[in-house]
Amino acid sequence: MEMKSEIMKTKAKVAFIGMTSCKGCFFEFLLLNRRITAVFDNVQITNFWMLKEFNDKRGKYDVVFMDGAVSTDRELEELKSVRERTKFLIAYGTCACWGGVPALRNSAVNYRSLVYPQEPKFTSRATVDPIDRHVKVDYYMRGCPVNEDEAFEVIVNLLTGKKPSEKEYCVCVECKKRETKCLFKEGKVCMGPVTYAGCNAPCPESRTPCDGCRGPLPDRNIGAEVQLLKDHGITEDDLKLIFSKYNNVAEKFEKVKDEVAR
Amino acid sequence: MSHQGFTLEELTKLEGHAKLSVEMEGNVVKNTKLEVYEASRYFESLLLGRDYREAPAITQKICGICSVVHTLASIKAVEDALEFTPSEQTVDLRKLLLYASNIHSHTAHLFFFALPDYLGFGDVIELSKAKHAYIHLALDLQQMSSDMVKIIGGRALHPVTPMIGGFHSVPDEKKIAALLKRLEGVKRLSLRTARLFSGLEVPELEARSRHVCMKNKNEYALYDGMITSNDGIIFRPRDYKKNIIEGVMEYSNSKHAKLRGMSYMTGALPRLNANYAKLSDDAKALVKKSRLKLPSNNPFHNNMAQAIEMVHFADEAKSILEKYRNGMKQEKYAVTPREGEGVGCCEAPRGLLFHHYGIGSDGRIKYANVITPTSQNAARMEDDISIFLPTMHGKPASKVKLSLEMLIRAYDPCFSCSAHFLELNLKKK
Amino acid sequence: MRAKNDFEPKIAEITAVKKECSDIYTFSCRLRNKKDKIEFQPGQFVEVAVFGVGEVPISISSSPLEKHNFDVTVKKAGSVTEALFKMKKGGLIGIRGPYGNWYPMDSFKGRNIVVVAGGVGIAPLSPVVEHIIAHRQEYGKVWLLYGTHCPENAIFNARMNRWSKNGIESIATVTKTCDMKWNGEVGHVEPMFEKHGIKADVAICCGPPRMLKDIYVEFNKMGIKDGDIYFSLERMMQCGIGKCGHCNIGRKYVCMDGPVFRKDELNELTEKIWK
Amino acid sequence: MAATHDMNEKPAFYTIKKADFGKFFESLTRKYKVFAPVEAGDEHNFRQVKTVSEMKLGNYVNVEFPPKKFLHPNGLLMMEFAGSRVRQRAKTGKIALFGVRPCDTHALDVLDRVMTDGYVDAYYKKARGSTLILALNCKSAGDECFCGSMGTDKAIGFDLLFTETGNGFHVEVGSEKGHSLVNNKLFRKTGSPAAKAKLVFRKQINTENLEEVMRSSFSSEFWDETAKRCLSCASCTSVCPTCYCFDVHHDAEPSEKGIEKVNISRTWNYCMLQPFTRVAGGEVTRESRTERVKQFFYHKLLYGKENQGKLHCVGCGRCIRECMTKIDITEEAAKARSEYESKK
Ligand SMILES: Cc1cc2nc3c(=O)[nH]c(=O)nc-3n(C[C@H](O)[C@H](O)[C@H](O)COP(=O)(O)OP(=O)(O)OC[C@H]3O[C@@H](n4cnc5c(N)ncnc54)[C@H](O)[C@@H]3O)c2cc1C
Ligand code: SF4
Ligand code: SF4
Ligand code: SF4
Repeated sequence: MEMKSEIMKTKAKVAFIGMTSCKGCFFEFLLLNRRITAVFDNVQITNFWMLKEFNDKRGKYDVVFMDGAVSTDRELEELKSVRERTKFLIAYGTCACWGGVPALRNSAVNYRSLVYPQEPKFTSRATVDPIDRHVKVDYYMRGCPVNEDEAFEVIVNLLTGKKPSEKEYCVCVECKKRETKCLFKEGKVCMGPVTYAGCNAPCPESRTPCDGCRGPLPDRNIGAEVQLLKDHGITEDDLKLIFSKYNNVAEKFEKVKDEVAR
Repeated sequence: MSHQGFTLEELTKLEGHAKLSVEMEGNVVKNTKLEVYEASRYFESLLLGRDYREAPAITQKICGICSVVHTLASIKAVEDALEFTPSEQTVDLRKLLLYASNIHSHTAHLFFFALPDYLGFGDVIELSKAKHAYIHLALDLQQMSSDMVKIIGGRALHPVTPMIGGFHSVPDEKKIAALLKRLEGVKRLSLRTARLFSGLEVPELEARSRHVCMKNKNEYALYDGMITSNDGIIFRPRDYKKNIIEGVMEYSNSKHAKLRGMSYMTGALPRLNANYAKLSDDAKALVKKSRLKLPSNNPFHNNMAQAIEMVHFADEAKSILEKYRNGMKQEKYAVTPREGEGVGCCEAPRGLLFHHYGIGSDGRIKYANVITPTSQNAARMEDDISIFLPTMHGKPASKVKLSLEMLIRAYDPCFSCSAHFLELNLKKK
Repeated sequence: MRAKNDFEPKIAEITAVKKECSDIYTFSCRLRNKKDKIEFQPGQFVEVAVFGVGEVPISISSSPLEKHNFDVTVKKAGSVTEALFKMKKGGLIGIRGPYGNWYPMDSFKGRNIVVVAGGVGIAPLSPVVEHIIAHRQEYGKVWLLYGTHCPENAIFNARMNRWSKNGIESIATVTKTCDMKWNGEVGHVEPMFEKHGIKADVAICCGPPRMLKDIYVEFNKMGIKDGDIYFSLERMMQCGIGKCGHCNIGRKYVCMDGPVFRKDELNELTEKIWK
Repeated sequence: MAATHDMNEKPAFYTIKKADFGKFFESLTRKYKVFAPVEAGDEHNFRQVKTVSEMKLGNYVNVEFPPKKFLHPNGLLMMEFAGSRVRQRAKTGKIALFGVRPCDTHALDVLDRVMTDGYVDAYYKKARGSTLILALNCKSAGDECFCGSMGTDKAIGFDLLFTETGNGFHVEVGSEKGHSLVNNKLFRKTGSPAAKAKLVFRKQINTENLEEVMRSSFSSEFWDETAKRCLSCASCTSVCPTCYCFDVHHDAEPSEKGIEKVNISRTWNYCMLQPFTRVAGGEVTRESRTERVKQFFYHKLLYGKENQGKLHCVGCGRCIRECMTKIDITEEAAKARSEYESKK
């Protein structure tokens, strides 16, 4: 069967490389459970320091799952070097895609002077950045944490030589598909309407508002969402907090903030 | 091994990035440095000015592996500050969630990080490719325990249902039945796991040290209790600051904590040593049949203790689930913001975890501090290495290296967690 | 016998792959099952499946006289087409169809026809020209006007030569010569009407949306009525048989009512094909 | 599949007592998977039930999620490709839907027309053929219902139509299959059709020359205003009983030895979403929200009539109920009409 793509002729070299994050997205990958053995059988995992004793840190990779945001110079150097050696670079998880929770420090006041009396060993950069601020990204796998089914889909797609497609619609679509009752009907508020789908809406399904962990959808209607939140009693101050949780990265956030202001 | 000592450049098969350097003179260890170069994330400062309700969802992102316990400790700290007492059902469900997530975390640690060493495989990937019999045990146990977390918490990592006051949603009758079904499998596989690990041969190491854990009179404490040490120290979580001092190490992005001036161990082994009497019958029977002689001072036994804990947690989870066979009731929670300060403490899979917040009258967070198990264990790990290395005298370098890594891994350290960079202005130079 | 299922592809084998240019290949295919036939009319398309990747609508570019073998000429555009480009002779693909409507060749009899193709748009128009050649006496003057960016992308050179010899005035133009040897015209297609004295009664066109819009102005100038202007349109499709709902233009389905539309039909629709 | 009423003189009307209804239900569950409305919170949804007591009607207006999911399920596995062969994989079991409301019987009629006119969608057809439609007349209209004005308040295409009476149900037979279901001691013949409850509607669409009205207001500016409120969340299309658009996917399944099998399935997709019309190269034919909003309303209020001879809106009111920003099809239709009137 001619399904193997060019890069997969020999077993693809796949690396999991981490920067500033909680490492949850790596852990999520292990939740493939039995499916993970098929992954181990079909690709060559050359780098996964959480699992492997020997990691190839200088070689070439076919696919890299790059987890975490860039927050130190050392990470930035590594990121650039990995990009040069990688065919298909995946921004893996919200930290890598948007800056995520670590990037909250971009707006935290005086975090430096507040936090430490002396410079720690590995000094931080002035801002915490999503990786596409510094290198080209081939695919974004959003989510805090990512969804392991999506991770599997991406790996299988790469095996067949298909570029994985991004889930460019909002969480509500998945809510409806799994027949979750909309939280707005209960008077709760939700970021689902402006957030990238792909998680399969676990939060609304457990009656918890989506807090937008997958980041703002390009086709979002922020104006309508803001009006909706205000109609449900959310104040201007709270709006800022809600919209800044995962996307607190200058350009991307500024854009949303402007829209909110409008 | 040279005169000057050596460095393990990159410690693998654990959470987060770290390296180990040891300075030696002959057979005497002069200096051990566990250097964590996981980037700091300044969580405490990120919280400042944010709404108190956001604390659990933000601080759970300190660590993806023990996000459940961070969430719960954070909720407890806020509730403590707001003087809110959760309902009995809420506490039961929180405990259930803790049991499930501790089993999940232990499974991952034992099989993915620790076991390949003992079986002589490089890593779990090799184990999988070799179609080793244990790989399905590991994956199935992980699946069932993470499913339990997912059913209760909404997601397997970074749970979303727990909230200040209670839960956004609680399991109904159907979900309780689903949980019971998973639990049956968890129990069966945990027993196999415990038998497997209590049969493994571990290096001998008698590291007499201070062991610290939570204790209460009702149960094998995970969710609440007094902080107790094996040498008689006892204090309320609220008084942690008077007892635990965290120092900034110039070589590490993790802090090192000491309890009244001494390094200490926290985690499964101290828990098991202190709470043996509260174990379920099945777990007790396992201890009796194992090589474990309690109390044990061998940190390598931590893995065995984790495996035995899994059986106990499964039994505890069962009794909670039985109590709610007909489903839980969705309660209403009335939490009102007020000015206050609170501490939340829980036993994470790898040991004690403290969250501490100050909240203003406007509901905004004014102060935050988090102490993770790994930063508590860090100093103890260094001390253990200093004791352990001399016993390895004459062994080939590769063996020494492996044993050292195994020792560190036995602690189940989580460096991403410890390097969230803790609170301020302690040890000034 | 199993019930007929219009979603089930027939298996076809790739018998030859011809590189037309760097991003356009022609795949010759033969249906595996000898009993299966593909009878099609000029303008129709098939759904081509690359198993494991997806299914895409592609026009048939070979002569309609051939019943068992057929060609598709494909431009590399996304995941399915890229995967197809990696396939070799002997590879298996899925084929459904032919689908869609076609050019009403009979109604063009005795008339002067201009066929305008842009880029890979020449693929669906190739069977039109082949049909005319096969029935050359029945039609009036016929021009083929073919525009691409660069000589490199100008495909079907051999066919064009053959067509020229068989009574089709074939004009190829590139917008830039890109420093390559080029015997044809240089410039956009629009000025070619005047330059070559094209005076047609019927216009047939397939190309990118921008081109359709610009060329329509020329057709108008020439006095061709909307009822004599035919466009081959392209829309997102997932089924090709009027179920998936992706290809609608107003009430029309491009897969069923098209892909060939008369301009006067399009005028009646609520949605417009260009803004 | 539409109900015909010349059932060769076989009597069309029956009654069944409450006590017997339970027995009838049980006999059904032996042959079919039975789905019936079950109350959850303030909504009802089709859930599989084994006994009549599991069905919880309460003050049942309609199910939140329409019956289309049984006939045209999201995520349907259609075929697999393995060993250079394609095999059909869709599984269809016999199911019975109890409590289908009249508007939804019309929605099924719309789907029948779309899916089986011209090319036949074999999956839909098969599922439809193995599904019993046990319709149930309404006792009262919901706040958002407007079937009264759409001519969809009288059920069609059912196997049996139930009407609640004081001590049981009145039953109307609508198909051969329906006849075989009532041919037993539990059902008693009766001569007369059921007394129909008088429904009061709070909403309506004036369908008089609706086609002309809609055509004339396609370029009206009020659509932009509507689009400003639209979140493009596709909730309306998700719950609309007549929305059927879908994508086809090929998903490889890896095994130890690589990829040996490909699953071909389809999932719902919606015209409200921007990628719906995106083609290779990135061009989106309906890029603006306005264009997408219009596609939905025009499909429901015009194109369906033009193409299938029947409006695709059956007045169930679900899209109104589900819309977070309260976009209301009846209001949009009214705006279109007032534009039309003002232009006249
Ligand atoms: C009637 C018709 C005839 C066509 N004839 C030809 C031809 O002869 N030669 C040629 O090179 N191209 C032709 N196309 C365009 C061709 O279908 C697209 O280039 C192709 O679908 C791109 O698919 P992809 O998977 O490579 O791109 P991706 O961007 O990865 O597309 C993903 C999916 O979207 C759909 N899709 C994307 N673009 C289009 C599109 N333009 N039209 C329809 N569906 C699309 C397909 O289902 C595809 O699988 C025709 C299109 C239509 C509608
Ligand atoms: S709960 Fe949230 S995500 Fe789900 S439909 Fe409602 S708004 Fe959308
Ligand atoms: S529902 Fe929202 S918060 Fe929850 S996983 Fe999805 S995107 Fe993240
Ligand atoms: S358009 Fe709205 S009211 Fe009409 S059938 Fe669809 S969901 Fe029901």
